[in-house]
Amino acid sequence: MNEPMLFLPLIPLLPFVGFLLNGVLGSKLPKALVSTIALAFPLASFALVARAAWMVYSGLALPVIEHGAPEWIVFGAVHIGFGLALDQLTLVMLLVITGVGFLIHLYSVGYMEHEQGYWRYFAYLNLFLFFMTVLVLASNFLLMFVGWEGVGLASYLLIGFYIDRRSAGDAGKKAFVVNRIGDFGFLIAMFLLLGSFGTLNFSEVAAQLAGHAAISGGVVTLICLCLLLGATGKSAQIPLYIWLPDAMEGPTPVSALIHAATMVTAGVYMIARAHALFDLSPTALLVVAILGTATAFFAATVAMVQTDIKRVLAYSTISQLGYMFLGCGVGAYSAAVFHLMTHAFFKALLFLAAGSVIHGLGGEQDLRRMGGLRKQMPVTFWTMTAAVLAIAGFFPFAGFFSKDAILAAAFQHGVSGKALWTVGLTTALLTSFYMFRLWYLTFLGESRADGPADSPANGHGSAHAGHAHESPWIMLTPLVVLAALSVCGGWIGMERFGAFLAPVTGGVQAAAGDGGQIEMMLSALAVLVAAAGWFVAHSIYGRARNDRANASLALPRRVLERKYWVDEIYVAGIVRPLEGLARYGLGWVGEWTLVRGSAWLLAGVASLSGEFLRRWQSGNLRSYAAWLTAAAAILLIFVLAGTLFGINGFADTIHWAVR
Amino acid sequence: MNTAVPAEWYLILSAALFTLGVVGFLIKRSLISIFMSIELMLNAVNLSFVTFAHEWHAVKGQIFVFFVMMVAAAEAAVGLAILISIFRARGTLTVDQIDLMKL
Amino acid sequence: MDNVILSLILLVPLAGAALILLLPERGKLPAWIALLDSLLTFLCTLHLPAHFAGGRGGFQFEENVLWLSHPRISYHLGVDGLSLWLVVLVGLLAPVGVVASWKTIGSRSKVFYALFLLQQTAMVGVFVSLDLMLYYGFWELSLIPIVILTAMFGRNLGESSAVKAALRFFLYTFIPSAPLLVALLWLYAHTGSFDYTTLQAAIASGSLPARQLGWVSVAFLLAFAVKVPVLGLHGWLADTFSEAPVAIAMIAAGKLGLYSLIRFHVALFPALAREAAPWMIGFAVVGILYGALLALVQKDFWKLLAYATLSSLSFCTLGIYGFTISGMNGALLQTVNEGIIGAALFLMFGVLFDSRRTSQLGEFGGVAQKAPRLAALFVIASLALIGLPLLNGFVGEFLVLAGTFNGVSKGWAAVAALGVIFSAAYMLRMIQMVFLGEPTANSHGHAVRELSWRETVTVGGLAVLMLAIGVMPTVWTSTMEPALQSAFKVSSAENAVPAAAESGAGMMHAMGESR
Amino acid sequence: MTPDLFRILPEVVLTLVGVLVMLTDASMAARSSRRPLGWMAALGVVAALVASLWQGTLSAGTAFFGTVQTDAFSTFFHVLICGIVLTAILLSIDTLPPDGDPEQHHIGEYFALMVFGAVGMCLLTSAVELLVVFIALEISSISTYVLAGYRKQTGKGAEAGMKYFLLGSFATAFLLYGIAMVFGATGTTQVQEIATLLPAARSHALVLLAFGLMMVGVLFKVSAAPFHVWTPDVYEGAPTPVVALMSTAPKVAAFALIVRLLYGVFPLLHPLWMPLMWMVAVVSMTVGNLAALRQQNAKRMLAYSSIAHAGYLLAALAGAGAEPIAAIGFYTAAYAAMNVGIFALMAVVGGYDEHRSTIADYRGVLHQRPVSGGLMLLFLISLIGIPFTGGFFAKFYSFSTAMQGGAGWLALIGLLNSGVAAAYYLRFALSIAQPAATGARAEAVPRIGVGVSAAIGVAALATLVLGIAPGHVLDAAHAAAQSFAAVRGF
Repeated sequence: MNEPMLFLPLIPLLPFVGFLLNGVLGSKLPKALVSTIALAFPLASFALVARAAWMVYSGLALPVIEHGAPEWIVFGAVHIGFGLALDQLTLVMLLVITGVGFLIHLYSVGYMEHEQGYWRYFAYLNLFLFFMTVLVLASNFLLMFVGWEGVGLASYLLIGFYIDRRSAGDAGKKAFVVNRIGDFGFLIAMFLLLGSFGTLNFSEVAAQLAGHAAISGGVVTLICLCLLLGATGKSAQIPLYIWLPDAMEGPTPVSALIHAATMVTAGVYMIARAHALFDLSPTALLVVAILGTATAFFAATVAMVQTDIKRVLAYSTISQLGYMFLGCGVGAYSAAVFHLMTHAFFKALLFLAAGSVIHGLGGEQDLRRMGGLRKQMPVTFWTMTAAVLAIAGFFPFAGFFSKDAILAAAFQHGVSGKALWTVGLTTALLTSFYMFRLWYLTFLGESRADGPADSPANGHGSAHAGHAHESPWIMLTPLVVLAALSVCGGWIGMERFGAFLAPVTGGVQAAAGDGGQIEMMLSALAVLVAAAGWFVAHSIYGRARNDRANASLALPRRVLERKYWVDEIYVAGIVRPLEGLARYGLGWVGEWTLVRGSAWLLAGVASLSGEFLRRWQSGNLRSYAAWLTAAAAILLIFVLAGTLFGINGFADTIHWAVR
Repeated sequence: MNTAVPAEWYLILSAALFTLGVVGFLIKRSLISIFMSIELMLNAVNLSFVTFAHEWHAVKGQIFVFFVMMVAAAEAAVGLAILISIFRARGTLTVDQIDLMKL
Repeated sequence: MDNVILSLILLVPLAGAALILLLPERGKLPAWIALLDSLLTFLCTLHLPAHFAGGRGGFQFEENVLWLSHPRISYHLGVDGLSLWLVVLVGLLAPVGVVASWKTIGSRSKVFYALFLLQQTAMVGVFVSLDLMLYYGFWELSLIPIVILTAMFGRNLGESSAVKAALRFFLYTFIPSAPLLVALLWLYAHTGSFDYTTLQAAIASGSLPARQLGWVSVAFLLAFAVKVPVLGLHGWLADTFSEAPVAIAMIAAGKLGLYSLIRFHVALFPALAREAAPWMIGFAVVGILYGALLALVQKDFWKLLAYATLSSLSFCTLGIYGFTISGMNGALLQTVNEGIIGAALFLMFGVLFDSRRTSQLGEFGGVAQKAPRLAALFVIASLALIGLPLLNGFVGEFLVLAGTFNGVSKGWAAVAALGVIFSAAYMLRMIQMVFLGEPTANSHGHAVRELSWRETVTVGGLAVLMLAIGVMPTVWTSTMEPALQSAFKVSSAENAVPAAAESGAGMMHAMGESR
Repeated sequence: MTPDLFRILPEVVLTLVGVLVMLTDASMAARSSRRPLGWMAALGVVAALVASLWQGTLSAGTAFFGTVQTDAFSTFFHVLICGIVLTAILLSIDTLPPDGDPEQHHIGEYFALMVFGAVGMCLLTSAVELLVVFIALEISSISTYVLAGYRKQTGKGAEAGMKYFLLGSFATAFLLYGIAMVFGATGTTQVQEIATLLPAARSHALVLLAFGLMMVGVLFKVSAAPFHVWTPDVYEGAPTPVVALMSTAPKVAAFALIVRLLYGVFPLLHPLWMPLMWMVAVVSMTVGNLAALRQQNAKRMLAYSSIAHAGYLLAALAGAGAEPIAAIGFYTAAYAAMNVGIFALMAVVGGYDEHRSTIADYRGVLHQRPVSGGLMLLFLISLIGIPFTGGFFAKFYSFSTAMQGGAGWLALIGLLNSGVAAAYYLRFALSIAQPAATGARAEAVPRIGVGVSAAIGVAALATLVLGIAPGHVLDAAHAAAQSFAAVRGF
């Protein structure tokens, strides 16, 4: 049983070695070597994951490193160690992370070719893999938190990869700080767990919960809500989603890996992982569901009008994550994870394809200046198409199965479920609309390369290449593979997937008996909705003239383009007041008045009295003599006063001076 | 002849003289006069020494007086020298004008 | 060896200082001597953890010689888990300080390095003295080199603001130490001894007049709180940071005061310290946010660092006055972390300042491209400061916050935890302003230089240390905890009740009763 | 039975040397260098020092009909005073104007006066008869009057001498009147006799008046507030080497006298003079420190600081038993060491012409002359009262004595005062440490003579020894304290 000890840690450690090699020596090494290192280690850990997968399928005992785990933090009697555990859920995540991750590494080799700081990029990417695998392998909350913050760091570094671009730095900072708000919730949740369970270990917490259900609901709800805060931060849900669109400042492969496929799904993973807690708190679950649905709808609406190809995808990511939260919220964890997986496929594909487009256009990201790329870059076009169909939820593409599963679960989830389902369905409509809008604007129609230029040319790559060109094979291979996955990734089917995850997330509360044809109807409905979305998009953008859209619906458009002014509201409502408080409240009142002022006051009093005393020295002999005489007089009076106290034998004279 | 002046009177006189000296020190403007008022104070003390010596029939008092006179003489020597140097340096003996050093 | 090692650690720097003063000031000779001597001292300090009998409280490597028979002052040295790592830390920081001054100290380097080494002796003395008079002596002595060197080698000597800063620092710390001395004299007058253990026992016995004893403890608290500094008493911090030479500034704040708070306030007056605890906790929590918020809007990186320090030192105070073993453990560890991180940051800020002759954040930008090594190490140090897991800052903060949360007050702890958010905000803001963006040529037109190999090795070593402490903190905490346990056996008897025992968790042994 | 002459051997030696110096001075050619006279005087003081130490080996006893008494007390202060005078003379040899200067031809008297002053001060510490006390006091005072006015050509010099002389004799008159009244109350002027006769005094009022008047005299001598007004002016006007002497030696002697009066003559009044000294101490330290805060002239600043130190010294008197005497003894020693040191260095660095007089003038000394600057810092640090220097233990003993006596508030006030005092000492120290102002001409560093280096070396060594290994001096001080029959009484 010590053999899993051998390879489980290796899964994260291998990319870490890659990070160290590239990070320390990278600047000196030739690009070829850098990319070899960068590819070799993730590939190796993917191999290990595959091996783990085989172990799981062949029904061997699941490898766990708990008691032998090296100790990390000792808190009172609680010993928290670097415990790793592998189970079905983790396995799915690992497959996605290392698999998709490797593909994106591969893609990056081509995409980042011309960047300086090439080595830095791959070092960061490996670092991200390290933390992400730690996150999913961790067997306790604290170690999970390590990965949690670590991926945040990696994303910060990668978003700010173009270190000479101010906006990139801002975006990175924003991402990290907003995530920190979430981490704050996570921390508090851990403290509560420590307080009420005395452990942070997933299994032990679950055991205690199973043990005595008398755990007070209040605490559990609080814990869940704190965890949820963390999840909303990492997975860009309302109210903390604002960082994700800006995160598109990073290189596109990064957006694909971190901000679409893996990191942002950590929140979903965490909720699924902690479902034992959530199951005990319907309130928390309801909040999750509502937040998820709201986010899904909200983000979808914004996505409809974005003109930056990556931002469209970003908002669509937020929206899809909303679906996953909805899934968790209605207790369909396995469905959520299922969607997580398929989404990883097609969203990564979308980003990579977008990246290939951007690459082809030499850094152009503005939809209004694309168009007609179908002929120039066919591979990109076809793969992208697969992805679009998948996300729109057409049968039999991957997206259909997972999204359908979630909606179905929502539909069967009591009264609130119906409402949620309705919103979710509407969102599906919007989704297919904006995806096809993007599709049309990018590939169909004729090129608008000389359109309105208001989006600054992305720091990426050379100047705007007049004629677009297809990307090199090293970038296309991942596209093809992911396209294949997006097409057939869902064929496993919800039942089998749910059954596979059952040991972790508990059985799927799938519709019993008669639920069959309801499911059918729902699925049909979903496909219809998707088709409708396509139709609308086609009717507006299908023909070359897309100005009608601009003309119609001015006001709502404006609202959406300004993203409901949420960023502005946050700045005006939170950031500015805090800065004002700091600068004036603390800086002036606190520092200058209280801290400095008090010191100055004392010093002033002292030196003033000193000045007064110096005035004694008039320099005039007679005044000195006068002082002396006065002093002598005082002294004599004091002494003679002694007689008043003790006439006989100087008995008890003045004692007050002493104690 | 048989009625001697009581000792207290001598003491009071000496006290008065002493006070006179102090006052002189305070109000006189010329350094010489100030110096003389110090001499006055010393002699006032001498008077009370003599008185006490007579009271106690102790010769110590008289001895003390002689020593005081001697010391006063020494002080006079030094003091006058200092006053001369003051006059040389400043051209005045008015105490109110001699305040180069103050504060 | 074990019975003279502490004296050795005290003497080696002194000898080095003497040597420097005797030899002529030729080129970098004083610097080299100082470097070698401080490395030697560091080796000596490493002897302590190497031969330290871990897992038990009480003092080790004790030396006790009568210094004066009347009044009875003895040269009583000793180390326990409380002071062990702080001594090592001082040993470590000395060479760092020398390296940090290597390029900046030109003329009169003899005076600089001699006084610098004297400073080291004084600080070690503070940590190892078990006779309160001896302790007081080192405590006061440790002020002098800081002040003189700030006046001699301060940054903005032109407008002599360095002198003002030095003066302010000295008065801030010296005036409160007057009541401290009075308190010591009072204790001596009532117990006839300055010996730590004797006094601890005497105070615990409750034989001393209570009201005056209360004032005595207040005097102790005040003197130490200024040195930490605790919120409200930090008036000297920003000026010292922005004026003092780097090597001096990096040791001016934090450890001395915090150690003294634990050893000579909390452990010496357990009951009275417990009464002061609510206030201190309040000050600490407010201080965390206060410092963080101010750091958020600073335009000058020395001041930013000062307020950041105020904020993260408040974490330590919080841990100490939470009266939970874990919290104190975290506070103690955090004190060490502070030293390490602060040293690294100071060194690199020094490089930035020297190459640009300004500390205005606005005048920097794009340094990352000019000096990648500097940027990378700086980011690592910053991440440690803001408590990224696997780096040392996190462990301390976690222990403190968790201890406070479950041992003292959920509300306070939650508020304190907000500091985690702000710390990220201000550090990243600074990183962005200094290192990212387009490289700017500032008014002086100097470019930022890359770290020299000497500096790279030093800061790199510190970074490795941050990682080491972050990954296996138990190496450190395991020696600290028994010391804390035994230090509080006097006090923790009554508060060993688990705060949340009823919730079926056996974790909170020796945790303060929740308020 | 030791011959009476042995009891005053140091004084005899000093007197002879003084006379010898004057005679040789008179017999020397006008233009020839007077430095040898300095060395002669120094040797004489060394001889006196040896004599005093030898006295310490004798059994305690009185001589000349119980007018002088040599014991541990007198020995302690003899040695201390001789040490101070010796360093002052060594210091003067190199810092007085060079040969050929118009002031040169006074140097003979200068050294002679220093030696005669030593005679008075030494005698003051061993006198147990108020007559001798008075004479000794006058001897020391008169010689210091002259020394204070040594630079009689300059207006300031003459003015300093004048002020010191007039005010000094004014105060002495008070003292003398007090003596007269004691004599009147008890019929004797012998210390022990007075102490024994005091309870049966004919008039308590007389005794109290006598006590008060004598206190006026001695408190003036130690320049305790509110009798301090003369101090700053005299220090400013007198030559720095003289200040080094007169800020220490006469004060040491005067404190010995205070102890003699309080514990030898008026132990009975302890409940009365304790609060009195308590108040005078507080006033002195507060006035001195606050007034020094804004002072720019270095010598004046140190004058105020000496007032504050008088306060610290008097604070010890709040203690019980013999402790205060020991504390005062130790304090005077430490104070003498650091004060002589700082003034010596100011004489060297500031020059006889005092081209450096204000604190700002001293800027950059540490950079231009590291050794002198460093030593100045050492003495200033000691004056602040930082541990491991004499100044700290001095304060420590003084205030712990007060604390033992139950005067906790006094200790608190005093130490807070020393905190305030740190402000101006440090202002001086930091201005020394600060780099010279840009554009300041780098002056040529003159050669420092062997005499002054010896003096400074002694002072620095003493400061450090008293700070690190004060054991022996403290034992001596305790022994001195024990030689008071009265204190064993109460």
